[in-house]
Amino acid sequence: MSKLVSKPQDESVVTESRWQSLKQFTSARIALGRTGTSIPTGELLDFQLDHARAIDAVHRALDVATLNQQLVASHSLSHVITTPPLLVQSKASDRMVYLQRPDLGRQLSEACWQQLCDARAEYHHQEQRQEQHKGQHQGQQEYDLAIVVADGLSSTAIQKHALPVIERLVEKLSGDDAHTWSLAPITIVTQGRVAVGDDVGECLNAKITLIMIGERPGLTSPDSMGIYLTWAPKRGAKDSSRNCISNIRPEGLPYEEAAHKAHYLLSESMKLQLTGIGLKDRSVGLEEEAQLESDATSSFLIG
Amino acid sequence: MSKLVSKPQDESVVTESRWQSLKQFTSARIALGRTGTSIPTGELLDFQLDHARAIDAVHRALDVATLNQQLVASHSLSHVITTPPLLVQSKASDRMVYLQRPDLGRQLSEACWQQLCDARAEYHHQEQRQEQHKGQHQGQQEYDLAIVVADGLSSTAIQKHALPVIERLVEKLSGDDAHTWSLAPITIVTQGRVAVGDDVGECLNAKITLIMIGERPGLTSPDSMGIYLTWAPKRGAKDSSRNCISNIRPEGLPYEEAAHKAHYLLSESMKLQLTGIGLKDRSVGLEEEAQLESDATSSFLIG
Amino acid sequence: MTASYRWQQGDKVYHFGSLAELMAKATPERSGDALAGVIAESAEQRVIAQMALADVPLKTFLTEAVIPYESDEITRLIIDSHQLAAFAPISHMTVGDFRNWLLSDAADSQALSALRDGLTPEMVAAVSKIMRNQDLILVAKKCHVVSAFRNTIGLPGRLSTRLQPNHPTDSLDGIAATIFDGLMYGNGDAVIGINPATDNVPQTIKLLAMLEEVIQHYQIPTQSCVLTHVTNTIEAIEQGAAVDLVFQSIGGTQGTNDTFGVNLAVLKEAHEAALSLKRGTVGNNVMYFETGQGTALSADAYFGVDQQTCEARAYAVARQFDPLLVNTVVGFIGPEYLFDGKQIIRAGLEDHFCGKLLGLPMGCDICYTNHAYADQNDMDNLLTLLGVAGCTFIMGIPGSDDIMLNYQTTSFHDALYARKALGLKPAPEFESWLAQMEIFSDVDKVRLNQQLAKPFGASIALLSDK
Amino acid sequence: MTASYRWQQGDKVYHFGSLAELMAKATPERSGDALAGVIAESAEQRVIAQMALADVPLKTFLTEAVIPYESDEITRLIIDSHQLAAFAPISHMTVGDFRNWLLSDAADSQALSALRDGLTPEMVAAVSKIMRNQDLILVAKKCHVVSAFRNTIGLPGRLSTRLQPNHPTDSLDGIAATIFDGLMYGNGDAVIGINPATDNVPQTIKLLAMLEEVIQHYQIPTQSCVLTHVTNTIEAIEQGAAVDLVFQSIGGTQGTNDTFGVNLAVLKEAHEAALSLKRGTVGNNVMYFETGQGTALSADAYFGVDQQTCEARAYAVARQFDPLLVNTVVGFIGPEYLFDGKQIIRAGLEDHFCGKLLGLPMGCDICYTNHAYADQNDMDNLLTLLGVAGCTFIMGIPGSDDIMLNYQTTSFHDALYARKALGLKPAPEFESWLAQMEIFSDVDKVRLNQQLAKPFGASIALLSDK
Ligand code: B12
Ligand code: B12
Repeated sequence: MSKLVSKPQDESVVTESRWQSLKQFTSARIALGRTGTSIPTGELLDFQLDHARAIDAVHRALDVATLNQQLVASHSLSHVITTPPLLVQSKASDRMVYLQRPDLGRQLSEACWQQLCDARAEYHHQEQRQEQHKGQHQGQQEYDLAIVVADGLSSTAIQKHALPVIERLVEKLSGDDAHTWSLAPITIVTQGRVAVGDDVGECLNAKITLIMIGERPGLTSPDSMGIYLTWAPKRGAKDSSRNCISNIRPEGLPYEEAAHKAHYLLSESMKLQLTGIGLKDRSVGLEEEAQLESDATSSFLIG
Repeated sequence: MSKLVSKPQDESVVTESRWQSLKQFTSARIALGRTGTSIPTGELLDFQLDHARAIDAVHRALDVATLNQQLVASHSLSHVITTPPLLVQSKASDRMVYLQRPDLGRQLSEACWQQLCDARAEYHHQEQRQEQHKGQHQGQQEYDLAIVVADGLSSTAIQKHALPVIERLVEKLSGDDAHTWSLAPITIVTQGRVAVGDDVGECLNAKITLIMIGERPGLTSPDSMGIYLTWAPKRGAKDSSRNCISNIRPEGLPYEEAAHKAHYLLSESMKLQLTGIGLKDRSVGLEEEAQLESDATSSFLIG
Repeated sequence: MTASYRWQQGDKVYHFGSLAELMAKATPERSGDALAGVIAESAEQRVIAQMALADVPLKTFLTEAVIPYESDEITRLIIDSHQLAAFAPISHMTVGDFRNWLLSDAADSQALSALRDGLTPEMVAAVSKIMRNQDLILVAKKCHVVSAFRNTIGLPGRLSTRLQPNHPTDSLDGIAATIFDGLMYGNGDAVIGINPATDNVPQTIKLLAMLEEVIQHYQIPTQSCVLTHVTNTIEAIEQGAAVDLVFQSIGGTQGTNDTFGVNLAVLKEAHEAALSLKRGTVGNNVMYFETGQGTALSADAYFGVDQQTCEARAYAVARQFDPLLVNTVVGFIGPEYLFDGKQIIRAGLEDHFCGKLLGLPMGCDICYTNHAYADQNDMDNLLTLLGVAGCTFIMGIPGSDDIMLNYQTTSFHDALYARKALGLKPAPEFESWLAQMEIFSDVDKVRLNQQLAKPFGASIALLSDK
Repeated sequence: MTASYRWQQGDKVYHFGSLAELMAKATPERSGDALAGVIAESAEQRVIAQMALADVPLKTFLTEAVIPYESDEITRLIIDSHQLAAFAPISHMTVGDFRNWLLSDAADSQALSALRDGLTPEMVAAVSKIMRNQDLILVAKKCHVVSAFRNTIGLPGRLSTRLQPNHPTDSLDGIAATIFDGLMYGNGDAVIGINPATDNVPQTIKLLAMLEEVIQHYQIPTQSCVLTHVTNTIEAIEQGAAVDLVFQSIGGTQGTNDTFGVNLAVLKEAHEAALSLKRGTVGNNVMYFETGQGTALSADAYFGVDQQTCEARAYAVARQFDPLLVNTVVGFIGPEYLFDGKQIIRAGLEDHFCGKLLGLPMGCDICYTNHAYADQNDMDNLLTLLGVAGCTFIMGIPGSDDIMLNYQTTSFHDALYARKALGLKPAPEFESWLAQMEIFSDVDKVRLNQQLAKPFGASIALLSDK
């Protein structure tokens, strides 16, 4: 005898919230109802399931091969960044170490540091030849921007959102009238923290590092991506010298919006020759513009 | 500048207990005093230190070699038990496994089970020859008693107290007028639980197992030993079929007393052909006899 | 005839082979269930099991026993003593509904009392598995269970203590010294209860006589107990000893009780023997039971049932004999069953909740051993949480250290902490006595007298003179 | 000129190189200190360090700085603002004596208030290291710290909540919906405080305007805050925005604050700017600070000082600006700093104790992340413990889930649990408002109205009509 257990029979003791309609405005767990003043059983268990799954998300490994392949195959990228992505690791050897030793996640492993420096020297060499060929010459060979992709605390975020945002950003940069952006090859870091971008930028000799990283998974958003920008990246840089764009995912900050902001901050950074506290985000977002107009609805609360 | 920190200066806020004199009667942490209603700092930290040390005691390994040597060298034992101790292990491979898998600590490892059975067969063989020599013959060859020594949760207890108690007990048994005790060789088990004595008794074909085992270490008594007796030992025997003598150590039940009780229970067990619930300890202890007389002092409480 | 259970989550279907399996998989993580091999394989599977369990109708527990009726006298007791009339108000509910109802305003103290005989241990265990710690606290707090012998235990706003004056050789002086210490800290209203190191009848009788003398001499409104095997206590009663309370450790399966050397018949015999002495003054609850998660597994008599459900079943045994006190000795056995502070805390709250809901005067031995991953801070946490939940009583031991049983439990001081932090008081009769004996200068503010209480001063002076 | 410390235990002598080292080694176990490499090597060494620390005279903390006076403006602040007169009553004590005194009846609420300015964060951190959880609770409970803006925060028997209506795109509708939800559960008296996803000035101003409108419209006796960087808030004030409270995250070393992009001068500027607005009605505490163990290490600016001592030093910064609210976001950063529920609970109790003793209106974001080894039960435990300890305020979030900051904190429901289980009430002005708006039918019994509160019914009806 096997029975498919059915939905609860008696919910009469549960006081439903009368403001269910508000759920249209947010994915926050509002209007849960109550029993006495406690959360009803169903809502409680839903929460627990999400928690169990969010824990899993933390431990899921980034599928580097697939991401690499997608980046290489991306039509919109391939004609701007010709060199294939560089694949490196931090000093954190596995996930448990990563969680307990953020210091290790902030630095490239010795081998990878070397790998990037060698790669840089190699490109430098190639470029010099090209430039000599073209008759140009620059003393200090620098990239404007190194785009770094790191798993961070949610590989899912990176797996889903890194490519589309990079594509949109690179499109904007290559169409930029104000500045001609020279882009380093994309670097993919596993077991990386935000600051690992400094190592990458330093090795590749970039003016700015832009790192896309998996934010810690939330219950409702196990796949949120963050972008951090650092002018003059160098091992040991402070967080106050960075800017941040966070909550990137379709239900949060949309791809286009994120790329728009990143482009804005990059341009400002180029102008001011800094990032961080000194660089305020005064961009007006695409969605925000729209929202300013719809302000009326937003104040449903005040009738 | 290095300073040897000195004793607290101001204890005026601490209310000392006026019944310090009662400390002579017990090692319990009485008359601690109080600050408000809380335990004073000094007493609190003493407790914490004891706790840190008791944790260590749990993890200290039994020095089998030394114990073995002592048993072999013991003059009072050597002329009663001629065969040297058997050294075996339970199925728990190390201390962490031991702590988390009591089921494994209750059984001999496969290899050791075999080892004991082989040993038994070997002795049996030897004895038969001796008996034939003497012209005797017994169908079912059995020992009366298998003495087992196991580290349990405190190897310190075993290291200190097993030998002196065995010596005293064996002396009593060999001087027993009522019964001539045939003793199996002593078995030393590491990572053992109480029930591992059943395996030993079964392998060695003994009527009774007497296991000496380290009780879990207390703060004040990290070295307390217990004795458990089981009639007709066999893997799977129930605890209700055992008797127990506990708290054996100089500050608890003294060696002589423990041996006295063990002898009493063994003799009764032989008579009744059982141990456990059916066998009540009606022995009057040596110390208890003394205590009955001094009852006057004990009632200091009632003036 | 056991049913199996399915749960569909998204496009996945999960199966559970039996009610016992479903309950085990729904249990919050603990080492004993891992040891028994009945635990959920992942956090996700655990929640799925909880979801499936939440949808099981409570009625199911009346037809599907986790241990067969035929082979277990505790199952028989549970089923045979179940009161359909009391069950009626919730008979249409699922486990999940039952949680909702328990937390609702409808479930006030009266409604909860009325429900007791309609609940089986398994229903209560099941609902506890889908409750958060705060739920366990909130509902337990609403359950008022009062019992009485020489004082009244379990009134709201009260927290009693068992004074536990153990000594490794049962030295009468040592025990008396500890009793004295405990009384001076206002402990001992639940019972003055000794675990004898030497477990025999003459010893039991000697200790009982001494306790009787002390209680009589100072007219302490409390009861005594020697925690020896029930059969010893029966013998002691037969020999005319002054037995207030009969003690026994009990488990939730017949097999566990077998290894403890007891069964329902023996307990009944003991209960009747103690009742016949008529020694209670304000009430006649004469039994003191101890339980604790892990005993069934330790006795290898758990039949695939998780340790918390086994524990709740032990309460059915206790309930049968109108106890004065039931004590879950929650961290006593060790990390084999409850690994660390977190598991001990959870188990303590579960046991207290289940016991209270079933109508027991539930106390807790808030404790840990030196081989467990726990410390005094964990105990402070559990003590405070149980205090908020309205726990009936806790242990009181000098400086938390039981020098005979080798473990740490709450100290005399801890009990005063709980009373102070939470505004709790001892049993009313004992409260008056503490004031009258000048042990406290202010019971409400939990202030002890700076001076040695007069009636006791003499004994100590006498002693110092010697 | 740092001293070294020795301790003789039995025939062993232990050495500690400096006061900072001694304090670090005396700290209860936590992952951040292990990461920093300053933790004790064994449980035994930890206790030895505690013993040595207990014997350090409190005066030592006035002459030996854990971070040099010359190189750290917070050290300078601590030393320069220390009041010898207030310190006098305990100036002869050691750390161990200080613990005794704190727990004694002499240390009543008044005595503790009088002491505040005589205490340095390091003294308070030191004594907390030798206190058990129950000690931290008992003493914190005696510390009464009251602050006020549009209502009165921190009165005994009260527990306030920050309504935290975060949204991943700062959608005004989404935020408003959450505010509504929270108000219907009686949350929001400490502050309605939004963490903006987009951290810029126009955004800040927009959000502030919306909060102002809601508070005005319903005449809610509470204050608003947008938790953006302090420099943004200064700009917003300059642009005429309706700023009630200025928010800033702060740390306990100058280096930490450097990475946060703040210093004492900027905070002073912000404080004065906010004061100049004179928007408070019943009081003028205009600052809201957040702190949390681990930030100094995370910023690599801890100088060998353990994370709990760094945290206490942050309170010296907070204290300088008479805040309305200080919030230790205790499990927020993750397991790198506080590994599991046990460490989070301990840290929460420590922070609350230290903050209160130093005279701060201390609240706690009782929280954990999905990469930590903690769950809702741990939070229930900490919530209950802090409730007993008299915590000033907690967070309130729909269903515990912050969909923008990606962590779990206490829910609107949790706050009601705490009020119910512990008999606590919101700020008095807010309490009246809840009754008047018919959100509660019975504030004392924590009963919500079955009906939708009338004044709000209209908004919802309007919405449904669309
Ligand atoms: C832990 C413990 C228990 C646990 C055992 C479960 C477990 N898995 O460990 C529980 C709570 C179930 C228990 C129950 C009882 N115990 Co007990 N227990 C202890 C304790 C505190 C520590 C034992 C120890 O360290 N063992 C060493 C380790 C390595 O052994 P182990 O293999 O892991 O565990 C086995 C033994 O502990 C054994 N055991 C435990 N208690 C008892 C009691 C008796 C009479 C027997 C024969 C065996 C036994 O059962 C375990 C499983 O096989 C001792 C006190 C002490 N200082 O030793 C009292 C102690 C041994 N128990 C005692 C008693 C009286 C009992 C009960 C009979 C109480 C009662 N009235 O019901 C019951 C029944 C026990 C039974 N199984 O038959 C007395 C024995 C007195 C005596 N001289 O006979 C002691 C000395 C404490 C006391 N003075 O009250 N106990
Ligand atoms: C954890 C966290 C923190 C922690 C960081 C410590 C740590 N070791 O992780 C603490 C509590 C210290 C913190 C502080 C602040 N934070 Co913060 N933080 C977060 C959070 C919740 C998660 C970040 C994450 O998952 N990172 C991914 C992991 C893999 O990175 P990591 O290398 O382990 O950790 C680094 C980053 O977290 C970074 N970081 C964290 N916060 C911030 C903020 C800024 C502006 C920058 C540049 C970097 C930064 O510092 C860490 C150490 O290098 C995000 C919200 C989100 N959804 O992402 C907000 C968030 C990034 N923080 C934010 C803010 C505003 C701040 C503060 C400026 C607040 C204040 N007013 O003081 C401060 C200052 C930060 C600084 N270091 O300069 C905003 C940024 C908004 C924006 N678009 O600029 C966010 C998006 C939240 C919000 N909306 O309020 N934060």
